[in-house]
Amino acid sequence: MRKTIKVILGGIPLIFLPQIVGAAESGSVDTGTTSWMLISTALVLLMVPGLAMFYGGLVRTKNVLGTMMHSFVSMAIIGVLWVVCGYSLTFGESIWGGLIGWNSDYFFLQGIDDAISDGVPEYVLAMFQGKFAIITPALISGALAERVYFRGYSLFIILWFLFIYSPLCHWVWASDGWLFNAGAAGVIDLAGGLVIHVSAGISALVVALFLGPRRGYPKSAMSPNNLVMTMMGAGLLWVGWFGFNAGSTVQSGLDTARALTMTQVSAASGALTWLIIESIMFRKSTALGLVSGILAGLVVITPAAGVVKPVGAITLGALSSIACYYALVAKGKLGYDDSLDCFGIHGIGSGLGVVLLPFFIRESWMADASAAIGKAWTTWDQLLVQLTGMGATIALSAIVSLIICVVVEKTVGFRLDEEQEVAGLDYSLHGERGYGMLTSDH
Amino acid sequence: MRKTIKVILGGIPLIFLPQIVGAAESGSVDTGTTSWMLISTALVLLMVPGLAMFYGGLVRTKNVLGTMMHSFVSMAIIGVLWVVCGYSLTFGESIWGGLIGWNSDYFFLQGIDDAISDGVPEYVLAMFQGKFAIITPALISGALAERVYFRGYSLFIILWFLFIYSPLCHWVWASDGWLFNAGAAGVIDLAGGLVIHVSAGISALVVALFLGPRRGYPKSAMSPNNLVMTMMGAGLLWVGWFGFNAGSTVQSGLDTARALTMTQVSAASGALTWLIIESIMFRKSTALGLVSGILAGLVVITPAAGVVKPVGAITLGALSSIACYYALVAKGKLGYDDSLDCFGIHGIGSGLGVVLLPFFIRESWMADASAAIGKAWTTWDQLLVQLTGMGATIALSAIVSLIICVVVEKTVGFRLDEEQEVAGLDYSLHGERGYGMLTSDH
Amino acid sequence: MRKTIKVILGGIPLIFLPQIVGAAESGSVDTGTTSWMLISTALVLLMVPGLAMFYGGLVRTKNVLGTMMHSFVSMAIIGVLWVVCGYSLTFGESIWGGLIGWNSDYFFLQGIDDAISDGVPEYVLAMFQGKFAIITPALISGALAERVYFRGYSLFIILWFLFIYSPLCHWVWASDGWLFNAGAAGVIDLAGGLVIHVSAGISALVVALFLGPRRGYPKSAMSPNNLVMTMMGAGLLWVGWFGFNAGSTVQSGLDTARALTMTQVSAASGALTWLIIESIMFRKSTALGLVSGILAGLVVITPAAGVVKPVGAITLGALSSIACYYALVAKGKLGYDDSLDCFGIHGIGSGLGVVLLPFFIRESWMADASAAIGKAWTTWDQLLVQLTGMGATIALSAIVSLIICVVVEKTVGFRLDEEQEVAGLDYSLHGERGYGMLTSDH
Amino acid sequence: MKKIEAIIKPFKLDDVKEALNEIGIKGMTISEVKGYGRQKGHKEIYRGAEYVVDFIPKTKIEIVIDSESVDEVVDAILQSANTNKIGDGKIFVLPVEEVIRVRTGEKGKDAI
Amino acid sequence: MKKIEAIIKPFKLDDVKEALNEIGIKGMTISEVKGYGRQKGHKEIYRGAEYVVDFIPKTKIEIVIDSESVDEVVDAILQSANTNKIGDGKIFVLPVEEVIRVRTGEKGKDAI
Amino acid sequence: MKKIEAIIKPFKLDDVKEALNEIGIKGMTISEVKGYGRQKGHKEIYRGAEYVVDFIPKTKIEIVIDSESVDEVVDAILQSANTNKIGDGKIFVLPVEEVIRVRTGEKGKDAI
Ligand SMILES: Nc1ncnc2c1ncn2[C@@H]1O[C@H](COP(=O)(O)OP(=O)(O)O)[C@@H](O)[C@H]1O
Ligand SMILES: Nc1ncnc2c1ncn2[C@@H]1O[C@H](COP(=O)(O)OP(=O)(O)O)[C@@H](O)[C@H]1O
Ligand SMILES: Nc1ncnc2c1ncn2[C@@H]1O[C@H](COP(=O)(O)OP(=O)(O)O)[C@@H](O)[C@H]1O
Repeated sequence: MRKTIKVILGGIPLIFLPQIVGAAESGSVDTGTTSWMLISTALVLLMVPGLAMFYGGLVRTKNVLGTMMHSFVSMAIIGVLWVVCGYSLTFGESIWGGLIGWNSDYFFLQGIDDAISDGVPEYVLAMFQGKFAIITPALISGALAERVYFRGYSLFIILWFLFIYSPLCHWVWASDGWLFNAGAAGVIDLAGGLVIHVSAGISALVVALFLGPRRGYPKSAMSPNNLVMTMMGAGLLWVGWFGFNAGSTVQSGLDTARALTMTQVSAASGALTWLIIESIMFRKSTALGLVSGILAGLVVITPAAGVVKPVGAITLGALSSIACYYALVAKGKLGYDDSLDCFGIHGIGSGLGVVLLPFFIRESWMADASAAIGKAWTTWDQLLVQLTGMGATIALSAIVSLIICVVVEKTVGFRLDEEQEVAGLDYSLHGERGYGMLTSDH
Repeated sequence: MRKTIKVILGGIPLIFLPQIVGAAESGSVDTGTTSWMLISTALVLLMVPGLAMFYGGLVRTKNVLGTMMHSFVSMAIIGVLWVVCGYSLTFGESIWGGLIGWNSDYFFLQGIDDAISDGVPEYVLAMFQGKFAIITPALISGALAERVYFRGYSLFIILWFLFIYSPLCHWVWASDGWLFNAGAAGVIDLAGGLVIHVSAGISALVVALFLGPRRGYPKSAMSPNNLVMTMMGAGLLWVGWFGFNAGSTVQSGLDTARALTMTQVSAASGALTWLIIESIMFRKSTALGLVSGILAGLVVITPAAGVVKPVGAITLGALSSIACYYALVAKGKLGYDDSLDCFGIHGIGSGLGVVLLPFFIRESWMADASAAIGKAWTTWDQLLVQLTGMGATIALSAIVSLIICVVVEKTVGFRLDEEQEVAGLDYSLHGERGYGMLTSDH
Repeated sequence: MRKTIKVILGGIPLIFLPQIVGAAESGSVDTGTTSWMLISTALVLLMVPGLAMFYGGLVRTKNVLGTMMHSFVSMAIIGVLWVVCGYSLTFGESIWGGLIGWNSDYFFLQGIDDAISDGVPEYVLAMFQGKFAIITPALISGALAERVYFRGYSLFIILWFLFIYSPLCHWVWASDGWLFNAGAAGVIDLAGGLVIHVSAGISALVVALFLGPRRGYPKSAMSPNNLVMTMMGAGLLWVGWFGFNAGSTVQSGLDTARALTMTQVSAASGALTWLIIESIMFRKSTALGLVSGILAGLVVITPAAGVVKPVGAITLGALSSIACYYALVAKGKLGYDDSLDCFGIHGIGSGLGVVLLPFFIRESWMADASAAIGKAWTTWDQLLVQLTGMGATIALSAIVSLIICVVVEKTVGFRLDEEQEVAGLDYSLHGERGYGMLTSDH
Repeated sequence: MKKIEAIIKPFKLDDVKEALNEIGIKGMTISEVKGYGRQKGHKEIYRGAEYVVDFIPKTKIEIVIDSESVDEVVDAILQSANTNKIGDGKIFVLPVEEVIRVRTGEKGKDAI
Repeated sequence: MKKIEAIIKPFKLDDVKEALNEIGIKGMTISEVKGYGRQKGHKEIYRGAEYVVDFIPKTKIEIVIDSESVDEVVDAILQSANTNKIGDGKIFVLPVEEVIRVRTGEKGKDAI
Repeated sequence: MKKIEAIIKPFKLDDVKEALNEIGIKGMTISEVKGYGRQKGHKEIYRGAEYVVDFIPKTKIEIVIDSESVDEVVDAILQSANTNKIGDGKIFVLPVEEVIRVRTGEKGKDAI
């Protein structure tokens, strides 16, 4: 059972666990840590409606429900799939030369009913990880907004989960994953800079290019139907991200505190930076800019929150907002339609974090890494490891996403036909309307 | 003080408590378990606005605030009543032949200021239980939506709480309750399949029949004013339900982890099943269907989350969606107006869980039950206990609800007069409008 | 490091800490308490979007985003400032005769990377406190709604944080603060009756008077654009307040349970009382009244939740609603435009709590206070301490707020020019619209 | 041809639509408006104050018809929209010079 | 009888309503519209891009009156709605052939 | 002068606006309406039941122009709004007796 905990600690395997009082030997429960992991699981779940609100507010009225469905349906589909085979594919022992994992005990979670892993019932860890698997495909829905079949999207996320998320998660977070074991202390990816945001971002770009732009883009303004809801959603995402990042330490201790602090600081710094950029460019700053900055700050710190210190977190948050801002401006010029900027924010921001974090690592971490390997481990060494992880993530995501797109298009259909796109997802695909205000009182 | 904890463990009295490290002897606090119970209390509180949003989005614009008020006012009324006498009526010692409880120490919670029960301050347990008492009457508001006086509703929930919830909760969850002690190990009702959902569902049906349909029902379409908000609300409910079910284990340990896992799995399975049903029936699947499926999965697992395993949870979730779906279709044919389907989802789905759970019980639970009773305890034995609980719940809820309806109608008035119903609750009863968008900028 | 913990325990320094099992010696982590403090931090963060929604729903459509920005931007600005120097200014050692604090270790939180304070990593305490610093200026935005420059507001909250919040927080909560050490056991202010609500309320009044009313006030009705969202926001605030108050005990134990209980009870009582008042005055009760009552109940108990018992909490909640209700009526007559009633609710309600709490204190607290001082400590003695705190808070907030207003007006500008006010903040200052529903489908 | 504009109480829309269907009217356009008239405005409550909202939600129905059908249509609306209370609304009849169907370009009667 | 349709800036509605009240106009119907004209549209910002939203929120007022009152009403609106800035709006006068009050069936002048 | 009222499919608005711009039309007012006609209403699904929503979202364009321009404007709309499917909408032409610009008080042609 130790495996799992080591596995999930991914980004911070060298940190002083003994410091924690009451961390139980295998087989007995640490109620405090368990409590935090339970609530972290709930917090990550909160991000799903948060994301649905964030994205849902940005599309046009006729697509608001359809867009929210893209997040919610992942709870249904991946939620079931995770239990059936997902946990096994990701955190089972390496098979096929480490391409993926498998452990028949994990099939339908049959073998973990009594398992306790370093003081935490393994069910909790499995559920916590399951939430990550649920939210990741939903992120990609930002790129394909307002123009795909619901059935096509459903098939897409199934395939994406099986053929991109599962291997990648195994590589980076399973204790026998090759990226987990790269270099002195593995690739550093606390809560999914690679596994979640870069993979989703790269796939988003591929999907956006594959599908082509929404009809009318970029000629017609496609104004958000409800920025107010987008702000609410951003608020829930920020709150949920505490579970996301600080929960990923699988502790309730010092590392957890550090991860939570860096998350908070980077988000604030990202938000502030974006406001400053906008007020320089437009002499105005926007609500959407503010929340985009929050997101930029959150995604950049996701891989790094376990290893950097506050000054690093502030710097990363600021750099991420700058990078994402210019990525969005560039999108406008390049003309592809990553509708809600999954690539421009998740891909760019979190990718930046993965690559820059070696320059901000806590000294003690580097010292431990050096000790572990028996010789000096430098920033550049770690950078190489990070770049390896990045390369592998990009290659896997890009190639397999393209294949999946083709498969989905050729089978159930992916890109919506014109008439339905014009009528909107809500009516065409779901037979509903988001807001019935106008005539609802008759 | 032990009583309370035993009481609340209702559904899972036989599970290995010793496994938990640091579970404190009476009188000292287990910070980890306390932490989880504190946050569970907050999570269940979150369900109140969640429910308000869920229901509020489904009614017509003119009734949106009035409908949300039905949930919120329960926080005010039952919130106070619980402290005054609720805790005493439910968790006090049996009086009147076990019909109800009383403990004068619990009057205004005066006697528990220093009490610690199995490591958790009793205040927390009292508050956690109080949230259940708050949300249950609010569930019924789905059945009487858009057509009752606010004063009538207020009186209704007071009487309902005193004469239905309190006795039932005492029977099922108090350590000297008769259903708690039925059979080998009591009726199994972890978080309120009977106490909360079946009781609310049955009462809902009675109230809907008593009040008669909304004017115009079913001829005019009564379209939801804001399905977007309904989805948000569903998201909050799912998150809150983790506190609801996993908090009901009054631990932060293995049982908690199990309860959380089964909750998650059943909800996902319910959602997926509903989508599949709809896509077969309509070749479309809806947002409201998705969230109805989530609810169906959540209510069915509520009694069962402590005793079933993942395969059982998936099965129950799926069966619940099927049963609820057909219950809603049947409602359309029978023509009664359970406006937001409290009976059709909470009553049917959770009732199903209560009855079916014996077939999915973890073997260890049955072994412990057999050991406790000194002879083999079979599925059928437990089914009988469950059916007894079901019968008692239905009888109590149905009969007393009808009496309460009559009393409310004859005193302060229950069914709204036509003119006010047509004008809408918001204007008629509250002097407000939910959305002022149209002319608010003048 | 002990300091910090003593500091934050502000309101309840005399309570039996030993009672808690597993409270770790300095240097080791108590996972249970840490878990609760982590989640409390997340809960207080949730209050920021909650407040944005509460306030955002009350203004006119054209100002909805701008109003929400007032809350969100505090997360960006104060979020960064807190890390840079805020924690040091508040919880550093007294300098300048105790006017304010400073500790260069706290500059950019550099010196607390490994610090553990009574079982909790100091980072968590710093972040928890940081959330308080974020939300307090945002409260004031209720007074200046719909009529200030965004840049003016931003400067205002920076100065307000530096020159009002920081000193006051130091006085009341730092272990060497003069109010923390006043009388036998310090001024009682568990979670910020003075530091947060009275200071914000008084400043709100000053700002409202300084800015003058919105154009058209009170002649034109300025109807809320979205009371539905206001209710949602109130729901999130109530949930978040559990972290706010119960987290302020910096335990996961009996005091925490007490604080949570009193918070819940007072909120329910406040809500119920407001409904009753309205139904007497108007024969109707409103949704906004209900949530105003919740707030009134929450703010009054904020200073007092650690020391009163349920009957006291019910009484305080009820008195607060009465006082706030009449304060709002009085505002209408006096004619100043504290637009969203920050003074009328936060100032009045929480001020009431600060002053009345001596009459409801738990006997054991008074006994401990007497023991500590070596002679009988009476209600009147404590009242004097509370009044001293109140006087200091009012004086500081009123005078410095006025100065800040003048400075902001003279430098970047505070009050919006007429044309922009008429067009609305959203368009004029942010170049956005909250809801694009009307034409978004074209 | 004429255009009938009827301002009615929103909850009467279904009845009016049915009445019009019965006399063979198959096309109309509706919109949400606010009316000001004899009917007293709503009293709304806002934190301890009561104030009057002058403008009351109404539904506007626009129907373009053949001149001969005017009386019939007006009667149908009168009967179906009437609640005998102040605020039931008004019907206005306006002249229309031409009607064209976008899809076919048909004009006049055929276009309705 | 005539129908006056005035397209005005939304925030001027209260002033216009008052001006009309003063000259004895007791009934009107308003709606929310979007206008396109000389007044430049709003510039909105969306993630690093600035774009123009052509249609600007306006309020439309419809008043049916006796033919003789037209000038008075037009003047009242002109004076109360004017801000001397582009985009103040337009007033259109249209002929109305008949007016009927739904509640009573009254016609013509009596129905207004 | 005439008023053109066109009821079109909402997503055609941009095209129509452009077509009108090309022929020199610089002012118009639009609003959101719901239409009832030959085009079958939407089928919506609500918890296991399917029901028809009769009223379909449409956009109404109002343009007041010089009498001579009527044909040109009608043609521009016909061409740009046509999708050849039922529900493309209608164009109504109504007489207008006077037009006044609020800002300047100009009347007639000059006011458009
Ligand atoms: N002169 C008018 N011009 C345009 N609309 C009017 C006029 N008078 C009334 N209306 C519309 O008719 C509605 C009903 O009018 P009201 O005077 O309240 O009742 P009633 O028609 O029963 O006397 C008003 O709300 C308004 O929308
Ligand atoms: N020809 C027209 N037909 C219909 N509405 C018009 C016309 N011209 C202008 N409008 C309406 O009048 C409003 C104001 O017109 P605009 O040209 O911007 O300013 P002004 O009237 O001050 O010259 C527009 O927003 C539009 O709603
Ligand atoms: N007689 C009418 N009066 C007013 N509006 C009408 C009339 N007939 C149709 N409309 C409007 O025109 C729209 C399109 O009409 P419809 O009959 O569906 O299609 P088509 O014009 O292609 O035959 C309707 O939705 C409605 O808004």
